[in-house]
Amino acid sequence: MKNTRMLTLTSGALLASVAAICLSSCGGATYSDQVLVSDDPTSLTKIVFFECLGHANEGNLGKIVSAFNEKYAGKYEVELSKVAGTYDALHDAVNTKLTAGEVPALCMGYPDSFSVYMGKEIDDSNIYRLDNFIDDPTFGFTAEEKKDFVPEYLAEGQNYQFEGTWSLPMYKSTEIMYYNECYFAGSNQQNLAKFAANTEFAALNKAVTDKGANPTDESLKALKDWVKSHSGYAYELPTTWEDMIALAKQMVADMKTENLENIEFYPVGYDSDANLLISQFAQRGIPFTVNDEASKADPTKHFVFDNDEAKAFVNTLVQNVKDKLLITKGVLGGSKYTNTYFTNLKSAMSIGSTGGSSYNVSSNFKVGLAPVPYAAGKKAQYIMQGPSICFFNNSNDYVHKGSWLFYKMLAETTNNTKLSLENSYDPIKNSCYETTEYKNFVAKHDSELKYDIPFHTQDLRDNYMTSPVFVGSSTARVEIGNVLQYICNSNFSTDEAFAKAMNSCRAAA
Amino acid sequence: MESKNNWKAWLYLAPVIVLMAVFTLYPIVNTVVVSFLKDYNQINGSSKGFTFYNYQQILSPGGLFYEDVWLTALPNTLILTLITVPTSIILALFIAIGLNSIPFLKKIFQTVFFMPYVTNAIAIGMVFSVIFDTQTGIFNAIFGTYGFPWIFPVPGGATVAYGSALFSICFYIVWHSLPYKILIFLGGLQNVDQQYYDAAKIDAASRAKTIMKITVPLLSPQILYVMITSFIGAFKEYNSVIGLFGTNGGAFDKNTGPSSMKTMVFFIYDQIAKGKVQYASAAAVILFVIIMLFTAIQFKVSKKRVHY
Amino acid sequence: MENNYPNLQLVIKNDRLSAEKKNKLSLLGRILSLVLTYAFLAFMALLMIFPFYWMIITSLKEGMEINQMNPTFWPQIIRWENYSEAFSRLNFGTLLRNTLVVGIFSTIGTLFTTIFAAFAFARLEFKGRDFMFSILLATMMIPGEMMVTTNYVSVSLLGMIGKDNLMGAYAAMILPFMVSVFYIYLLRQNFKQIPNELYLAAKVDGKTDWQFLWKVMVPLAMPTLITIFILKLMGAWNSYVWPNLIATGNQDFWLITNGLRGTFSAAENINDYGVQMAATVIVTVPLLLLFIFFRKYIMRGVSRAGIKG
Amino acid sequence: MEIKIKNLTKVFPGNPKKNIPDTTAVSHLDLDIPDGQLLGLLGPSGCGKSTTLYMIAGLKQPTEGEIWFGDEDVTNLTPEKRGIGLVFQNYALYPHMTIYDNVKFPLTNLRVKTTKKAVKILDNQKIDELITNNADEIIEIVKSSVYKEKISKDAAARKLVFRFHIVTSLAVKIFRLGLHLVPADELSAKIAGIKAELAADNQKITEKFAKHGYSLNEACECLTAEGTTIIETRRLSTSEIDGLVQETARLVQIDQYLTRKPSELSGGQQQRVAIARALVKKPRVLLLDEPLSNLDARLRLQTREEIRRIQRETGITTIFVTHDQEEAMSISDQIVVMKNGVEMQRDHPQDVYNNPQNLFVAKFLGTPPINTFSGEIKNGALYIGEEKILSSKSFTEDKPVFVGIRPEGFLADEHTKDEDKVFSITVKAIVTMGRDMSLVCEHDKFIGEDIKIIVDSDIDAKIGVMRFAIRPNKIFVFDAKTEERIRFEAK
Repeated sequence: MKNTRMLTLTSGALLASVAAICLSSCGGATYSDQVLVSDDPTSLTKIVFFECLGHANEGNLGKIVSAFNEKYAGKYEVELSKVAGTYDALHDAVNTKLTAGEVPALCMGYPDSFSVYMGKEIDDSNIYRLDNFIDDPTFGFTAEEKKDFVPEYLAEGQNYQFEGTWSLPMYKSTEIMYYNECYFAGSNQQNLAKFAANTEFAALNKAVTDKGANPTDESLKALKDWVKSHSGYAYELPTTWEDMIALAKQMVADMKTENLENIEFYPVGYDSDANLLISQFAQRGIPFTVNDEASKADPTKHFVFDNDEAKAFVNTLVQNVKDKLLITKGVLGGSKYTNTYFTNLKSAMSIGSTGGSSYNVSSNFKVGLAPVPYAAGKKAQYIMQGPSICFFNNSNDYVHKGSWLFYKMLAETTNNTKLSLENSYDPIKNSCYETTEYKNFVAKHDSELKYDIPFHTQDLRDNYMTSPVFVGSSTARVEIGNVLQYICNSNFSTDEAFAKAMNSCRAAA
Repeated sequence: MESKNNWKAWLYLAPVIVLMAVFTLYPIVNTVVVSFLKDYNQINGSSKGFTFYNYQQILSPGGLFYEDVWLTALPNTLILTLITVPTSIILALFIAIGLNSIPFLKKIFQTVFFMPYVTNAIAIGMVFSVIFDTQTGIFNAIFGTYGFPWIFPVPGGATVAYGSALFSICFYIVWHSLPYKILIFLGGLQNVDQQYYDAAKIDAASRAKTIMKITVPLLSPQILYVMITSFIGAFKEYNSVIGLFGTNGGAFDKNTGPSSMKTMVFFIYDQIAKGKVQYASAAAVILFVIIMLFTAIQFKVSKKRVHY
Repeated sequence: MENNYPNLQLVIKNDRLSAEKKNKLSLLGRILSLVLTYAFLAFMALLMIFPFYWMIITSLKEGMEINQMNPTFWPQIIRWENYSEAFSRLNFGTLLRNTLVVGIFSTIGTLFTTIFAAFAFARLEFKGRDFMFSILLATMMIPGEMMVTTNYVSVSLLGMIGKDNLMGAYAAMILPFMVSVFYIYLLRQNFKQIPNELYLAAKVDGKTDWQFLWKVMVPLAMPTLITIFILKLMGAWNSYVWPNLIATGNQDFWLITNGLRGTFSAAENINDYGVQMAATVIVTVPLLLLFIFFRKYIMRGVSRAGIKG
Repeated sequence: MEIKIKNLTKVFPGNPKKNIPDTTAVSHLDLDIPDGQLLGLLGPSGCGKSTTLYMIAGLKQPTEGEIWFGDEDVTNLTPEKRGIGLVFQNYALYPHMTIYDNVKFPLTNLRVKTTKKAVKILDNQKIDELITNNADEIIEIVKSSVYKEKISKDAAARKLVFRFHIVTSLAVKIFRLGLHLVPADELSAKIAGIKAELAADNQKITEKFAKHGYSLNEACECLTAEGTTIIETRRLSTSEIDGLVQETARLVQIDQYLTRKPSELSGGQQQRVAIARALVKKPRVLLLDEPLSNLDARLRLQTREEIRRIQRETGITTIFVTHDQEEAMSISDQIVVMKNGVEMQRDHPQDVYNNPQNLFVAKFLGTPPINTFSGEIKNGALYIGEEKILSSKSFTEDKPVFVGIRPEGFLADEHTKDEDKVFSITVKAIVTMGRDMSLVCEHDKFIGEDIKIIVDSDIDAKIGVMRFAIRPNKIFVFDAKTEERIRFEAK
């Protein structure tokens, strides 16, 4: 872990001489709006694709690659370059390669990284603007195909410091709330089991179950009241952030009444401070970062989160943390995940990436899924995550074409569906959600957590959001994510914390 | 003869010189140069010319990194150095002397004490963060300080006092740096002539006195050597911080000291990661100067104390 | 005055006590100090060994158990599968091959450069010798990681980087680590201790420096050289950053440590810790054995080198 | 202090695993060294003499036997409790300490048992004495001790100590008086002033003691009301330590090197320092382990005398281990010749030479070594080969013998009657060495390389067979089996 970190940092500096090397090695192709060549290469062209999939999830990508290599045998051959570790590690690896003038063809990753490859001068960009490829009459996407893409996913690729589409989605995920069903009404398995013998309960329960899938309120309410009065838990599942906090208060209070207050318990755990703040800011219309004319002139103007609304909201969060209603990865010291608390029965709700479902499974209880509570009275917005793919500025035109063809195959409906589901992510095209693979997969929900994920995420898709991307956007994410721990752990005043964050951002701009 | 020797000598040195020139000196020069470039652009290596701006930002109050360096990195580095180096040296001395004086189990102890040296640092760091974990750490279990935060804060509750974090990391650093020192000292001890001890015996010197007045002074060359190398090492401390507090260097109560355990090298890496190589280089040069100064001072001070 | 001191009567501390009392006391003292020494050593040894104990039991634990919040001091279910899985997942053959190639060659290379340099610095007279040496020492004070960056560019320019360029990769992993200032320093000290008479004698016998170096110096410095060999080999076995940089995107170049980190990266499931630790144990054991077997040499080498300021 | 050694035996256990047998270093050794004597333990290396020494020192435990210092059995005492001084073969001076510290080191571990004294008054008296008698000299010295254009306190103090054999602290006091600052004409006045102050000071001190109910006698010892002195056991005061160090340093004549490090001294000087360190604590016994072996020939002679002198002056019972007969001969009162841990002969140096008790001793002593022939006793006469060397009525039984003849035991000058020339030897070579000349000869009964004969250079020696008379007191006969001396009166 420390070593990857070391690598991260060092190889960052490799970029120092990237340009020099590139110029010498890539024949000075700097113009980033390329067009696809019509013909195919006579000799085999290698297409190096940098990826960092865990060993468990490589299966389908491998299949796609071999299928591709078969189809274009003798012309193109995709070669997977696996980089062990996180997306950070991947980012560094790519930097390293660029420095050495060894330009890959494709690479998966996050826009934040891509914007770094892009740089501040459009003519020095190491990656391509893809519009010409997308619109290419022969090889590009047809109008339907374009429409078929989930618009938010395509939109993400246009959210960079420069105009145009610079990256295409690979597969996507978002955040979701995992909750411990024991605490919540409706599916209160373990409590039910406990009361099963009780006739009074059996009657009420029957009343509910007879009503079928969605019982009417009064019968359910009766059941709940009964359960509550018998010191079981039967809380309402919160839909808004405010509800969630209120519920948390309730839970803590109940613990007290049952003299359990000395048990370590934090109702809500949020695994990413950055996502928490960025999404809540967005929902509440609190400015965070921008890509506009002003910021073009002065990069420090990208960062606009140093404002009173932001501080006010952060203050409420700090209060929640102090009241032990909420813990985040940040306030845990930054290197411990809240889902450990969740799986150890020390939290009732845990908000994290849909990709990380496996961390939230526990043998102790059944896990339920629900959308991340949103700001009351505002439009729900969910952070969009998951890797995209960018194309590198390569001297060989055939490489570009090969890369493009490969992406098309990867984005092809069934391929993409399989690929995404294997990683419990969402596929990138609407048509994917109609495929039998997808339907079968979703049909298996309730049998295992990873099958539930897509079942729950499919209706969140319309409310996805992303934050602007530019050189320094990653720092912005990190710093806003630090604010909570600055205040809660280091006793900074809110102003100090924000100042500190802003300062770092400015330095990184 | 003289002159003949002359070119021969360079011949002998040739491999070292060549390799060093390519893989050590050139990078150093490069670092120094970059540290003086304004707005050094990592993408195309361009810059807005020669400047002291980078140094200003780090050194001058009100500079971008004044807080990071003067209020965090430098204090941390110095404190860590000043605590871990003496502690580890003294401990190592005692252990070495102990090992040298015991009649049996020598080999086993030697092996045990050398183990950390041959162990993959990757695993050890992780193991230690588990050991010191606030909620689940064995350290808390043993010392019965449940809920007292050593390296991670108690959620919503007590914050990590700088002191306790410092203790944890010093513990780790000392633990990790002991074996090598013990090795050197044992080596030195085995060179000490038994007659000195006989003489001391006859002169009715007590055990303690013999150690203080004879053993330790006779070890002074080793001690000086270890001191200098471990000072340098401590100034470059970084991995231990990552290993224990994670990639953000921890977050402690700022009223009890710096709010994180970020060291100078940590800062350097941080800047490189953000692509600000010029700042990183400047910091590296500054660190180099500091280390130089310290080493020089030690040599001066030790002139009297050390006998060769 | 001067005749004042001769007739002072000097006595040892507790001279009032009878002989056997004195002996009892001193015996008691000796026993006590011995007991204390052992206690102290044992305590320190415990601290030393604990992380290893932890590593080993973790390597036998089950994912769920590791994930528990209150750690168990002994695995509830001992899970040997961790080891078999670690073996199956690590591409052990390749990793071992690479590590050995890189380790052995870089070590041998280091030995040669070290011997030559140490000889030049210890025996030969030439202008700017001390200057050169102090420069060498000074380089030890620079955060080495600043160099890694530039060095990567260098090796790539030297054409050592490439997807299938295994030899290049080896070269790139070996060359930058073929010089070790510390070992030069160590060996120089050792050489310096070899009496100059030998050198002069050799000169009289008409031996060249070269012959003297190989016929006299090297054999005499053998323990130190063996030490250097072993320590360097250990270093190679544990080195991570640079090889990882070189092996980026090509697992065939991985060394043991890269394999370790790569195969069980933090990105993957926490439940891997067991397997991860198992792998770590697998990697650690050989070094431990190496040390236990060669402890004698390492000790002797270092003591012979007799570091003097 | 008299040393008695009874039946001392040391066996180093072997290792049956590696089948190394037990080795007996010393077996059943009895020694009796009168007080103030210097005993030389002489023997070839590995004869157990050093082991004996180390056992006396307490660094090695005897397997059996007893060691007595006077009437105290020290056999089981640890070294430090035996009150001995040991000088190691290579001195074992602490390289990191100055000579002063080296010599001082033993004292810092000791206590002094003495009468309670008003030391300050003694000091004052000394100062008084000095400034009255040696004022000019003092000023002389102080002024002369200039360091970097400045009069240096330390240098001055050192010189004063060196000159007047006083304690450093006292020297500093004297320097502080600043006599060198006052112009010549006011000097006497100044001195008078100082004397007055001193007197006053003494007065004060006396009163202070009086307050505690002590009176002072002329030796400035405290007397209680009953008029008895008070004995106290305490650490040595710095000035006492200084005094002892200075004194010992003077004794071995290293007092001008006190501030140096051992590495800055010659072998001989280091040697003296080692002795000083052994002596400074006034040991009951002084043990020297091959103290001269690391010195060159000249120094060896010199130091040898030194050691003798020092031993005489201090009168400390001393044991001196060496393998060099000359050394042993020249300084010991008594010599014990040892072989494989067994005492061969104990005697006064000259007797050991003139009157060896067995072949080994005869062979071991004397350079060039004694010439040994295999002969036999036949009907009351001693034969070497066919030649009848001498006859004696003590030769009763016939048996094979070894005959030892000292090189100087051969006579061939004109005063020797031909009939006395009983022994014919073939001269191979003649080497003149000034007054003497040495003949290298051979004889078929001779045991060993070749015979060496020392004769006056004025006799006419020639290559070839020569006949010699034998000096009766230079010829020794030993039993061939026991190698024991067979005594006889020549008739």
